[in-house]
Amino acid sequence: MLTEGQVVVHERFGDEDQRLRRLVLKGPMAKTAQAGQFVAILVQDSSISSFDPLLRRPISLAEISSDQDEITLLYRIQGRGTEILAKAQCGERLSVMGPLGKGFSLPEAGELWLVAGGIGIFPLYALAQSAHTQGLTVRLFWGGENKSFLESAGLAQWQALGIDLHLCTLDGSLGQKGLVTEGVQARLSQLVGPTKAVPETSQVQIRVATCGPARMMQAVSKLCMEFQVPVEVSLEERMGCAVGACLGCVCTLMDASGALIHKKVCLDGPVFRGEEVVWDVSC
Amino acid sequence: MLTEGQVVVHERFGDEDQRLRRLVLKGPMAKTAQAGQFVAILVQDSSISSFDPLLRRPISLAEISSDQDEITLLYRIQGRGTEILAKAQCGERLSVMGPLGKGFSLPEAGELWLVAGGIGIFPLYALAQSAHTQGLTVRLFWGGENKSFLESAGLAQWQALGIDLHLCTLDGSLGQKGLVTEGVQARLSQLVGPTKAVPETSQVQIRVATCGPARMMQAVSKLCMEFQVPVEVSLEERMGCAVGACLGCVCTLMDASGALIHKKVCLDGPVFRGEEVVWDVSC
Amino acid sequence: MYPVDLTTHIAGMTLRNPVLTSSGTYGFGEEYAAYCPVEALGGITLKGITPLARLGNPVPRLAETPAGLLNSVGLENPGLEEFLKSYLPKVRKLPTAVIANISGFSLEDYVQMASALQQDSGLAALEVNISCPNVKHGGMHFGTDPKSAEEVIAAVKAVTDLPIIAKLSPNVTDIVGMAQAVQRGGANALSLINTLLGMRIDLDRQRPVLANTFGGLSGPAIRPVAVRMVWQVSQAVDLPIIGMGGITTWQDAVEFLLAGATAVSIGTGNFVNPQAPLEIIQGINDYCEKNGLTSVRELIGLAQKVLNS
Amino acid sequence: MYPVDLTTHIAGMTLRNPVLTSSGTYGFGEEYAAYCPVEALGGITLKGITPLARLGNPVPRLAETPAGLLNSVGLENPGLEEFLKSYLPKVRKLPTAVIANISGFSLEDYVQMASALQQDSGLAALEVNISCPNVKHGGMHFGTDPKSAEEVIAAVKAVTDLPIIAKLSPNVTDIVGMAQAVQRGGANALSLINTLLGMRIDLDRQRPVLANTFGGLSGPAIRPVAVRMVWQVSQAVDLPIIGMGGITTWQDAVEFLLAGATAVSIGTGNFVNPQAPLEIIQGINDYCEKNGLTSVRELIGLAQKVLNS
Ligand SMILES: Cc1cc2nc3c(=O)[nH]c(=O)nc-3n(C[C@H](O)[C@H](O)[C@H](O)COP(=O)(O)OP(=O)(O)OC[C@H]3O[C@@H](n4cnc5c(N)ncnc54)[C@H](O)[C@@H]3O)c2cc1C
Ligand SMILES: Cc1cc2nc3c(=O)[nH]c(=O)nc-3n(C[C@H](O)[C@H](O)[C@H](O)COP(=O)(O)OP(=O)(O)OC[C@H]3O[C@@H](n4cnc5c(N)ncnc54)[C@H](O)[C@@H]3O)c2cc1C
Ligand SMILES: Cc1cc2nc3c(=O)[nH]c(=O)nc-3n(C[C@H](O)[C@H](O)[C@H](O)COP(=O)(O)O)c2cc1C
Ligand SMILES: Cc1cc2nc3c(=O)[nH]c(=O)nc-3n(C[C@H](O)[C@H](O)[C@H](O)COP(=O)(O)O)c2cc1C
Ligand code: FES
Ligand code: FES
Repeated sequence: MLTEGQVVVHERFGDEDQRLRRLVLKGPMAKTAQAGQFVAILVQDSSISSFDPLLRRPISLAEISSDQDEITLLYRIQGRGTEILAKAQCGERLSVMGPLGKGFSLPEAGELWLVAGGIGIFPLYALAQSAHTQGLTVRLFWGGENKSFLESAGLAQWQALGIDLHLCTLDGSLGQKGLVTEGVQARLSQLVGPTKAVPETSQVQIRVATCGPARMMQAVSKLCMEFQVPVEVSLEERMGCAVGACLGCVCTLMDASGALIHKKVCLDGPVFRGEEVVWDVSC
Repeated sequence: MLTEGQVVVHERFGDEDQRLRRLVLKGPMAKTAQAGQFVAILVQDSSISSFDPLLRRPISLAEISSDQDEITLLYRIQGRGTEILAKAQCGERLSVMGPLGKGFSLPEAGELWLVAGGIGIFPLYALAQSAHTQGLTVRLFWGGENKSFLESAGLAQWQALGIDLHLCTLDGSLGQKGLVTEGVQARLSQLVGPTKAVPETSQVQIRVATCGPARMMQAVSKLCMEFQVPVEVSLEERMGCAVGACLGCVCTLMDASGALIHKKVCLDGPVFRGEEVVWDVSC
Repeated sequence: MYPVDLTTHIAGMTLRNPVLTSSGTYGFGEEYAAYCPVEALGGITLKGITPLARLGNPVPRLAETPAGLLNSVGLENPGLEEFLKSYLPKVRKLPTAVIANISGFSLEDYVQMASALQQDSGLAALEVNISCPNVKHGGMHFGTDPKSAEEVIAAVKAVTDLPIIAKLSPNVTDIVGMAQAVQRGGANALSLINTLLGMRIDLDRQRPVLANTFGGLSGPAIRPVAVRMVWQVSQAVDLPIIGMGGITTWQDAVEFLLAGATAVSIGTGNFVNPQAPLEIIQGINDYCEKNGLTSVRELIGLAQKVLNS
Repeated sequence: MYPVDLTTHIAGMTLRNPVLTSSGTYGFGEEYAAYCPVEALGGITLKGITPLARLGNPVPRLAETPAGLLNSVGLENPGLEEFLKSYLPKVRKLPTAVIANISGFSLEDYVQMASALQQDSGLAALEVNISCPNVKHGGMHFGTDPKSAEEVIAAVKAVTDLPIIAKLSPNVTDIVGMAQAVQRGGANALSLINTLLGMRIDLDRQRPVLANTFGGLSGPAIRPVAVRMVWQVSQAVDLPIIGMGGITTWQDAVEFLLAGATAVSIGTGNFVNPQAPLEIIQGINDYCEKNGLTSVRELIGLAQKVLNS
């Protein structure tokens, strides 16, 4: 769906030096949206077209309030496109494609573990909300560079959810010092002993949803497979059309038969089953 | 000179449907500026570079107040570049090259006749001011589409100067109905009889400065040559470098020997002696 | 539907309007359904297919450039067999002219695909891509040598009863010579232009942005080159031309028609504005009205007539 | 002046830094004096000259395109004699490397100009433009046929003791073949690239925007094509390359160096930002520092080394 999202909130998110922004758009795109989906925004003044930069920018849904017809986007100013986006004024209308792609799946029951690296936390918030409202036990493992980053990237909001938080930072300035995967591994081992599968009979059915740097999601997937815990990952790739028409954004999966196949991150994803993703490919 | 001009005033000028804007820039460029010169403005948000549109836009100086370090630009929103320029906010800094080119020359004494067509009036205001302060008798012949245009394009300001105004409009809604050249011809004939030269001995030494559509400036030049009145015209041409380096903006003149030569509108002009300009060329 | 007659005839096809979508940018015709109903389009051109399935090039496959896009998809496609089995049955039902696009790495490849695609396939025409610059010795060779271009078109022409549209590469010294060659080969129409070969380098990683190093440059940046080629070719050969290269607005489309194109095709422009084709159809219609033209066909090559009058 | 050694050696010239300005965009070296002191530049390339004075093409000579500029100046220049009389005495005094650019319409034209320009002229080198696309049969013929390109370079080489820089046209099928040809001809260096042939049509006037119909496309839009050609050529021939085509920021310049250029040249970028050359020199310096390089020469072709390592 192509719509005009009206900017209702556009503000700095956390410390300025983290270059994060919070953008709330009002529009019909909120109605059908699901956690894990994204929108493709035209990062130019829609009233006067400029073709530099040319392409839309994909941004995940960080919050969805279909009742108010609002979606919240959290983004980092990375380069020119997001820099231009950051200038959008309240009241301005942005050309938005979406909601796009396939989001996270919500388990019926049991525990949902969210594993985030850096700004990979953003799309997980929408998931946490819907899981929470559905009465699932939600647990967050979140790793960031340091305290300042975690606080800037929305820690308070997460604390407000009243769920278990397992935080870690590279410099130890907040939570555990180290990588987020260590926290996940520790917790899993605690439950069932080192690298043994969570018994089918176990009263806790755990599912993992992860978003962050590829290397980190790869590690999380590996871990989950060892423990036979279902895991979903949210992939990122350069996009052209964002609707599955250009094959610009493919990722590689291994199908049942063990053959390597390509899927479109924009249409078949961005969320995929971690077990299927082939991380180190050059084809 | 390349400077940052700070936007101190940027407002609609006259009726909205005339799409005229008044832009006052504060900066050192005002110091050396002369009537008839222009600036080349980068029509893009200088903080984030976009190469579409690519080139700077040339705009004449409509007012120069070197004491306040301010220049006033009056422009019409023509296309994308001026549309983008029109979005510049007060306080914003625009990248400005200039003052550029060769302006109008001021006679020592006598009468200065200004002949303007349409928005060709804009650069003539700066000239009128300096001529006025220098005690010259200034007379304006101005032709426009209709009353609404003339009023939108600054008629009141001109009336405030307290000089003789000879106005005409195509539809007769204000002043004479017809072309501005007719007014000029009538006045000249009145002074000295039809197509007779203004005698050297005549107590009034008349000089003409004109700006407007090429066809109109051509007619004014022809008239002036018949009456042997010196005339200066302000030419317009697409510009690349605006400093004489690319040869993109040439006009054709006839030199003393009668040979056709090219001059650069940006560097040798935009003001040229009307007698020298060759109007209908394809070389 | 439109006061102006937008009907366009090209290579035996009758299109409801002169606006198509370009191969490789419009998938297999369904991806953009939510944004632009295919029945509104003059036609669509499918993603290029090859005899065997291809995974294409590694990612990153896309890189943005000033007003342009580099792509190195590398002809990823399901292959002829799978196309016939799973795609053709669907696309032939689409309520618009459907043009298949075929690429190959040998004369035999092209012949094999052309033989399998006939009138009864329900396709409207066959666009022969001899110009895809992404694949090592891919189409390139055919697309830059007049003799082989003529051969491949002639060979394809001999084995199918579908109209043949030769899609030319702009990466040549003499585009007119290439056009004349494929005309000799029996092409019924031309598609101009494919992408310009380009590349970008990542300053942080100090290596090419695209995993494949090179990619095809498309988008508004190449429009002046495309318009020039349409202008030159339309004067030299009497085949209808589908003009493409950077068309994003209706003004861009009209520029191609004035230059001598009989129809236009939208590629990268869809990425910027998925409703571009609709706005362009409307814009062409309005431009004709404003200029008192009763048929869009009067626009074809008008700028050449004006210049020579 | 700069912590990093920016000295660059090309075709026997020693430049204080690798940043030059391009022929036709920098007049005769004085026009930009108020914006960019020439002594800060590695060198400047003068407007192309021909044996006889030329008025060039009618106006409009310029048309803007997305991230690009079309020009059809048509080699307006004072001619060789006037150049020697009125321009050379001034430009030879400029405190930077001054490169003359010559164009011609016959082998004799080139020979005549080259013979008149020797070391003692005070010029640093001769850039031979065999690629100007603006003039009917202008440089074009030489620029697109390897044999004639080799001949003209060899002929020029034979009559002057100045280093010869061959400036190539991108409007060819095989840029590597052209580069190899001029290397055989004895060129000491290459300039890549000249403009791409393009055009624009005015929808209101329904005729080409440029009075000359066609023009040369320059600016950021063509950068991906230029970088690709520098990359390909630098792998195939062992001549130093002056990379140009769309360079406007220091990042653009570094991209060309990483691709294999020994120096870079700024053309249309000067129009956008007359201080671009200064900012680019500074930016290259800072990029080297940031990457722990003591000499800019370490950047040359670095992306190729990284890719092949
Ligand atoms: C499905 C998806 C969801 C995303 N969600 C978010 C989000 O919620 N918040 C957020 O801050 N960012 C998100 N991103 C990343 C975001 O799209 C890029 O940061 C943005 O496009 C950068 O554009 P730019 O012009 O600012 O930077 P550019 O100057 O274009 O590039 C800067 C850097 O950003 C990276 N980049 C550029 N374009 C893309 C792209 N299309 N996909 C991935 N990386 C790119 C490049 O590696 C480049 O080095 C998402 C990306 C995808 C594919
Ligand atoms: C020396 C000089 C002084 C000028 N002073 C003024 C002034 O005081 N006020 C004012 O309103 N306008 C002035 N102009 C005209 C002004 O530069 C153009 O209107 C402007 O560049 C249009 O840019 P655009 O992007 O809005 O329109 P575009 O979309 O670029 O073009 C719209 C139309 O404007 C015309 N145009 C575009 N670029 C130029 C150019 N560089 N020179 C001339 N015409 C052009 C074209 O004919 C085109 O049809 C001046 C031009 C010159 C050369
Ligand atoms: C992502 C992408 C994939 C493409 N794939 C093909 C293809 O498979 N076959 C083909 O003939 N052209 C292909 N093209 C070229 C386009 O059809 C078109 O000729 C070119 O992009 C220029 O038009 P544009 O600037 O409107 O995109 C592709 C272009 C893009 C951007
Ligand atoms: C207005 C203009 C005039 C030019 N004149 C010449 C010329 O006389 N000789 C020449 O070899 N190249 C000429 N060129 C080409 C430039 O030197 C340069 O190769 C080309 O513009 C690409 O670089 P750019 O994108 O940085 O401008 C000219 C370019 C422009 C824009
Ligand atoms: S971005 Fe085009 S297929 Fe995913
Ligand atoms: S604009 Fe370059 S010479 Fe006048």
